[in-house]
Amino acid sequence: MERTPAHPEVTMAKALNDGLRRALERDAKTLLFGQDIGRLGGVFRVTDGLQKDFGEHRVIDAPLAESGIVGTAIGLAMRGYRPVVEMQFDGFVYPAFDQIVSQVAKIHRRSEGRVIMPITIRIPYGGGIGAVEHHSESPEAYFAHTAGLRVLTPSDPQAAYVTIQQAIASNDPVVYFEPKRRYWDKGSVDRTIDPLDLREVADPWRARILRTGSDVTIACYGPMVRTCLEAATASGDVSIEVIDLQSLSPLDFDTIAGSVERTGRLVVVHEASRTAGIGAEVAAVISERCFLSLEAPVTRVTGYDVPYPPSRLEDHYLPDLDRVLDSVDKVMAY
Amino acid sequence: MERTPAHPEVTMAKALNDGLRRALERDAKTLLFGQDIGRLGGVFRVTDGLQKDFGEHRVIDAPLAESGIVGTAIGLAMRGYRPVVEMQFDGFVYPAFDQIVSQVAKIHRRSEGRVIMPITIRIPYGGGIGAVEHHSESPEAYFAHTAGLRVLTPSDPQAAYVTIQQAIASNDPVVYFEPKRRYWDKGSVDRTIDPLDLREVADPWRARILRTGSDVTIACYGPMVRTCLEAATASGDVSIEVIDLQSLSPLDFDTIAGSVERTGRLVVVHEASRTAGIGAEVAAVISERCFLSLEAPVTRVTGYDVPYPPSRLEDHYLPDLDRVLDSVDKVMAY
Amino acid sequence: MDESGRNGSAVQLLTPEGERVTHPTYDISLTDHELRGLYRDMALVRRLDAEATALQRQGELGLWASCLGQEAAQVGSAHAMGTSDFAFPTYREHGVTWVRGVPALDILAMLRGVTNGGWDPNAHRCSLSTIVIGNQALHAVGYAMGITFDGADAAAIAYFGDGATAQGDVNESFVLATVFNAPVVFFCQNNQWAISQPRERQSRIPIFERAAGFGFPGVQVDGNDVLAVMAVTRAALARARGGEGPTLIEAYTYRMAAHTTSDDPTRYRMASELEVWRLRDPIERLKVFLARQGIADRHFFDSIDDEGDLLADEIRVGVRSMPEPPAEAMFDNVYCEPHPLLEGQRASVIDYLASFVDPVGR
Amino acid sequence: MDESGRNGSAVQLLTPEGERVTHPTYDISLTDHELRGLYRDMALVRRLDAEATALQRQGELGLWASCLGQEAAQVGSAHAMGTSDFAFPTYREHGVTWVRGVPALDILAMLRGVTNGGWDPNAHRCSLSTIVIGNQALHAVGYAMGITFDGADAAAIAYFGDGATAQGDVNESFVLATVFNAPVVFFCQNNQWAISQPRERQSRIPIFERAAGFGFPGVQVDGNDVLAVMAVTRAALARARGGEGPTLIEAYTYRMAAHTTSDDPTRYRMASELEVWRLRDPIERLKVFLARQGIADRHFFDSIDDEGDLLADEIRVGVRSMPEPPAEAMFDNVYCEPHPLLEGQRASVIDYLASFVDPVGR
Ligand SMILES: Cc1ncc(C[n+]2csc(CCOP(=O)(O)OP(=O)(O)O)c2C)c(N)n1
Ligand SMILES: Cc1ncc(C[n+]2csc(CCOP(=O)(O)OP(=O)(O)O)c2C)c(N)n1
Ligand SMILES: [Mg+2]
Ligand SMILES: [Mg+2]
Repeated sequence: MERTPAHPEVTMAKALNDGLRRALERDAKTLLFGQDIGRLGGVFRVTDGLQKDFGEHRVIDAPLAESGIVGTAIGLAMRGYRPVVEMQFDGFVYPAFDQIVSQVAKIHRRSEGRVIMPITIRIPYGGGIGAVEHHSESPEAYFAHTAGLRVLTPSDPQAAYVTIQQAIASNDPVVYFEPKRRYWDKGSVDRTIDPLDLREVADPWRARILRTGSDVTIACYGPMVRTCLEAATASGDVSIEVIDLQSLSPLDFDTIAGSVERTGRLVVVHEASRTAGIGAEVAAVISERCFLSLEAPVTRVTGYDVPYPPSRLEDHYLPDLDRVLDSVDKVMAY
Repeated sequence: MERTPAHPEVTMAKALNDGLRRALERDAKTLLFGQDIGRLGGVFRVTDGLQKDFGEHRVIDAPLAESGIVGTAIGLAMRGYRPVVEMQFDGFVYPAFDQIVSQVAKIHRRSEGRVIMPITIRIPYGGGIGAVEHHSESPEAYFAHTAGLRVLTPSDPQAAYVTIQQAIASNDPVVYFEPKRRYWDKGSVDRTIDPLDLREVADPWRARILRTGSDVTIACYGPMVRTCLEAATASGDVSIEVIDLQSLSPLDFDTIAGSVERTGRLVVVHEASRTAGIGAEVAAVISERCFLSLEAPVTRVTGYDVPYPPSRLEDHYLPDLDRVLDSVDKVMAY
Repeated sequence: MDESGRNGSAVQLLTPEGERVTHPTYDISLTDHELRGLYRDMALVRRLDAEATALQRQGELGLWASCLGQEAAQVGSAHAMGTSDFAFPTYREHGVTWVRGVPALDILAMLRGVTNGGWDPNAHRCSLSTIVIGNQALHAVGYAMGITFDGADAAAIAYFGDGATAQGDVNESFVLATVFNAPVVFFCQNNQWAISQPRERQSRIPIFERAAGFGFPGVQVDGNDVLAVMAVTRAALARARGGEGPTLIEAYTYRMAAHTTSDDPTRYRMASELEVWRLRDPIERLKVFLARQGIADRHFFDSIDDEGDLLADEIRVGVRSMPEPPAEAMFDNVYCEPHPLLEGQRASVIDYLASFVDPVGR
Repeated sequence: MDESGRNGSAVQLLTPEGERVTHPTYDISLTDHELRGLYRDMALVRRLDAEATALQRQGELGLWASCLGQEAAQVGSAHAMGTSDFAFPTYREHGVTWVRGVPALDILAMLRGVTNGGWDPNAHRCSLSTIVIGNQALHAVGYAMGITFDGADAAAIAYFGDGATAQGDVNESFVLATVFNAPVVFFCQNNQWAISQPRERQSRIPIFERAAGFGFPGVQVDGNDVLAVMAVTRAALARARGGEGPTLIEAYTYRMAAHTTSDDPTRYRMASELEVWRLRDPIERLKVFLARQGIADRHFFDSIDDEGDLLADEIRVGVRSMPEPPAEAMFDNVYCEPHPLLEGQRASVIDYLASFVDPVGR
């Protein structure tokens, strides 16, 4: 994806809005379904204006029942629709967990390939916005651990614009995590490209090397990408390569391993709690694959193994530039 | 825990039954709550006879509503009870996931220590019994990833007898995974010990070295422990140390690292899917902590990243003695 | 036996003694051919069920959930469906899948353990069996919402048990069905038991009354009366197709067998209960009626028995010769699109298994 | 404005014009002192609410969910509780927590972001606010089951909104409450909106009618009439304590403010709606009644205003001076018992922060 500064700068929320609009235009079977997504335009305004333009049967306000939303989306998919459901916040996806894990993830397999589940489950996730409990969680590992699902997360407006459309176009179910504190970050977005044409855009299931470097590789995703890019810029003497994983399931180990073979060091960064998170998987695989190339152990910079803390503590919970650089220093000094 | 052959040999199901009985006797506030646990004695007969002996208000048959079961158990805990709830099978815990993740795991913290959640959630888990879909899953990583919960799994009747009582006595919520295909395995159980007295029994949150060896460490848990012990016996020339993790949250890295410092090699074995599973966490931590002692990369032998397959395929899905030894060979040959 | 869940007004068109009675609201007029067809399906489903139970005993099936005693509820409701309607059954609805045209062996494949599915849901307009209690009620509502969006003339029907009425999903499906006025019929077979739990453990009042609390009609029907079941379901499906929204049907019936072949009902229920229900047998009842009315004769009944024998043979032979799936089949259809992780795991399994092959190649 | 959710029979004891009327089933007789107490609590809660809203605007609170307009429903129902009863509120029940004796600053602490809780649930017999819609309804049922097991003379009361009635958990709580005949009152404030979703998106018929479908009584009460709310809740709590099981109360009211301070209701509702409801203001109504009846005079109302000013001062000063929790507080109370992983993480945070301290020690 080339970024020509000629393209307008928009927020990630707007880029997602545009991407959803394109998806609704492209395929009449695409529906949006979620709480408050219609007249209100979603609590983050990501669906702003879409109900007005596509009608109440394409952009559907749902009752306050997450299992009901995902469960009926399954039925709609069985009827040939391509539902894009919104969970209002990360902490409210759990009532739908059963339908996601036992049905969305397994129906294609159960049907021996006869039924597809082209459902996209959009989840604004992560902290850093001073919210109350249940509004700042990072539950991506639950879904990455679940066979049958794919998991994507964009880190900038251009990626959001492209990957939301790729997610919707995928015949596999995709849990699409939107880094909510980056909703208002701006970036230039090229809307002239066709996100479904892999000659024009990158494969969404591949990691993206956003910055090359020679001393340490940082693997990160979603809200942490900006933080890690800033850390890479701030780090004077250490040359840092920054990889945006983007696809959390499947993980693109080839790109990470390729980088680590060159740098010899890996720091994995995410907001979610550490234990059995995405970082654990990356560390486990890279420690094995790059055993002989690693000059220091793979290190993780993550949220702690505590419930997301009240907002006045979140700056201590969230990995920031200093913590990332601190780990980079340790890895370099190993 | 010493095993004197003088003690009677009982199945794990019976050992659990005895453990539950002791817990009911010990504390009048302890209640059992679950589907079909009363007159039927549970689909695995783990609660056999308990309703008859303790009454319908101590051993309570629940409606078919898992969220309802866990949600009301929370209320009972708030009222001072110590509920032990049974999920009938691994695949049926997901309707309760929201109550477990958002409430059970977080209420103690939310209350700043004023409210305790001494709930034990018993879940028969794992495959190998030729069951239909949803009856053979290994969802432990979801719970180990969730801060605020503890996760235990016994591997033999004696451990089951002791740890179920320790779990119930814990003021923290414990998700207690029972390896269902080991329910009928027999072992001698010493019922004279007091499981709550740490002078008499081991700390449940520590891993157990079940067999010492010098070449390779195998870390495993639950249903895989017997398989790994058999592998260790079958492996003629390679000396294998077998560690039963027992506590999956928190994980006892000290015991594993201590072993790996000696053997230089680690194979982690579990049935659950690989990605972001318990094995990933163990591999990530040990690869970091034992970076300079490892003579080969940490290797995982796990279920594949597929929905649990139909029963005629489960032997291929489940790690068995051959697959474990194959990995041991590879690690030795590295 | 507790009959508190039975409402005096349960719709009945055929008494347990096989007498045809009238009902002020519901009636049905079927040709003799159709009536014999109902009998045939019920009898063959019972045969299939018996054969599967036997095969399970012999170790050929991993498990079997018998529908013994529920044939009228299942066959009657499925016969009420049109070809464009879509059914969402559970693990016990063999009578429904049978009527939807799913071949007997496909019905058994899941319990043979060679698949978690068994048939093409779209070809038969019948979803695969849902095992997680209640999940499919929401699928049916979503499917029905799709029917509305398509402007199609069809309806969805969700099957579930008395136990399932306690689940959040089933109740949410009532909410969504009413809010979207979805063309869906909720067909609850109250067979009195959810494994060992009697109906009262799930609801204090008759189940069909639940619907009114959500603002849609509920009706209780004698679930062992195939005519009444068919009449009531037909009316509900017509209502749905006509844009009048959901209906809850409670078919009052009885699970004559154990919950599954793994279950031991002597632990929790009285044999006498079974005796009472034997007198209400759904197949006997229709048989008496057909015979008395001269709609079917001994020759007909014998021919159905013969057909049953053939079916049983087909099942016995067919189940034993179902091909074992190869190891790598576990990676099939997990995803539609390429997935490097699974491709790697698939390759590793193939390599690993190949390593066991005798090196000389014998 | 759509009034389809309003039932003609909603219990009312005080008209919007402040006139005392009678009801065939429900009545209440309160001393003048008690009546003034109701007014005082409603007025102070409104003041607390206004102050919190202002503090949020000033950046001192992260968020505020206003209970403006719902004071009668909350204060009236909470006044019906006895000391041994236990309340399970949501994020909007400031009127309930207030009446349960939770200090104003403790009510605000969670929204200040210094805690996810704020008070001692056992001391006030009032659970912490539940944010995940519907979860607490089950907690209340479980608590009530415990009351039964204890043989205690108490009841639980679960608060939730109109939106929550769509959730599986709320409906499962109805199932469990009836099956166990739990002494619980379900108190639903139908404030017409769930964020931007009108009540009809959650239920096609009046909410209180849901209860009948589960086999227990439901009653609709004018939620802006504090006397009626208190009378109805008292009766339901008495029923519960008397072993007669659950009751669903639908308090028909209106969310006068935005959903929260983050919300913009102009996007989805008409200003005219608000105007209509302003005429039904719960506090004005009681004020008129008290004044007309000579139960309270201008001096009394002024004194409450003064008390409100003091409360506002206390809140303004108190919120700003709430101590910031130290970084390592995030590890507190995650577990009761020792946990090496968290102890390690706590130590690493302390070390890490110490590494920033100026080495000279200034
Ligand atoms: C969510 C869930 N919990 C538990 C089970 C285990 N289970 C299988 S069948 C059954 C009883 C179902 O009773 P009912 O709904 O009355 O249907 P029936 O079996 O009588 O046809 C239970 C508890 C399950 N399949 N799904
Ligand atoms: C499970 C869940 N889903 C979504 C939300 C987000 N949310 C917070 S309040 C609310 C609306 C609640 O409406 P209602 O139950 O009527 O209560 P009210 O806010 O009107 O008091 C929603 C959707 C949530 N808190 N929990
Ligand atoms: Mg049943
Ligand atoms: Mg509301």
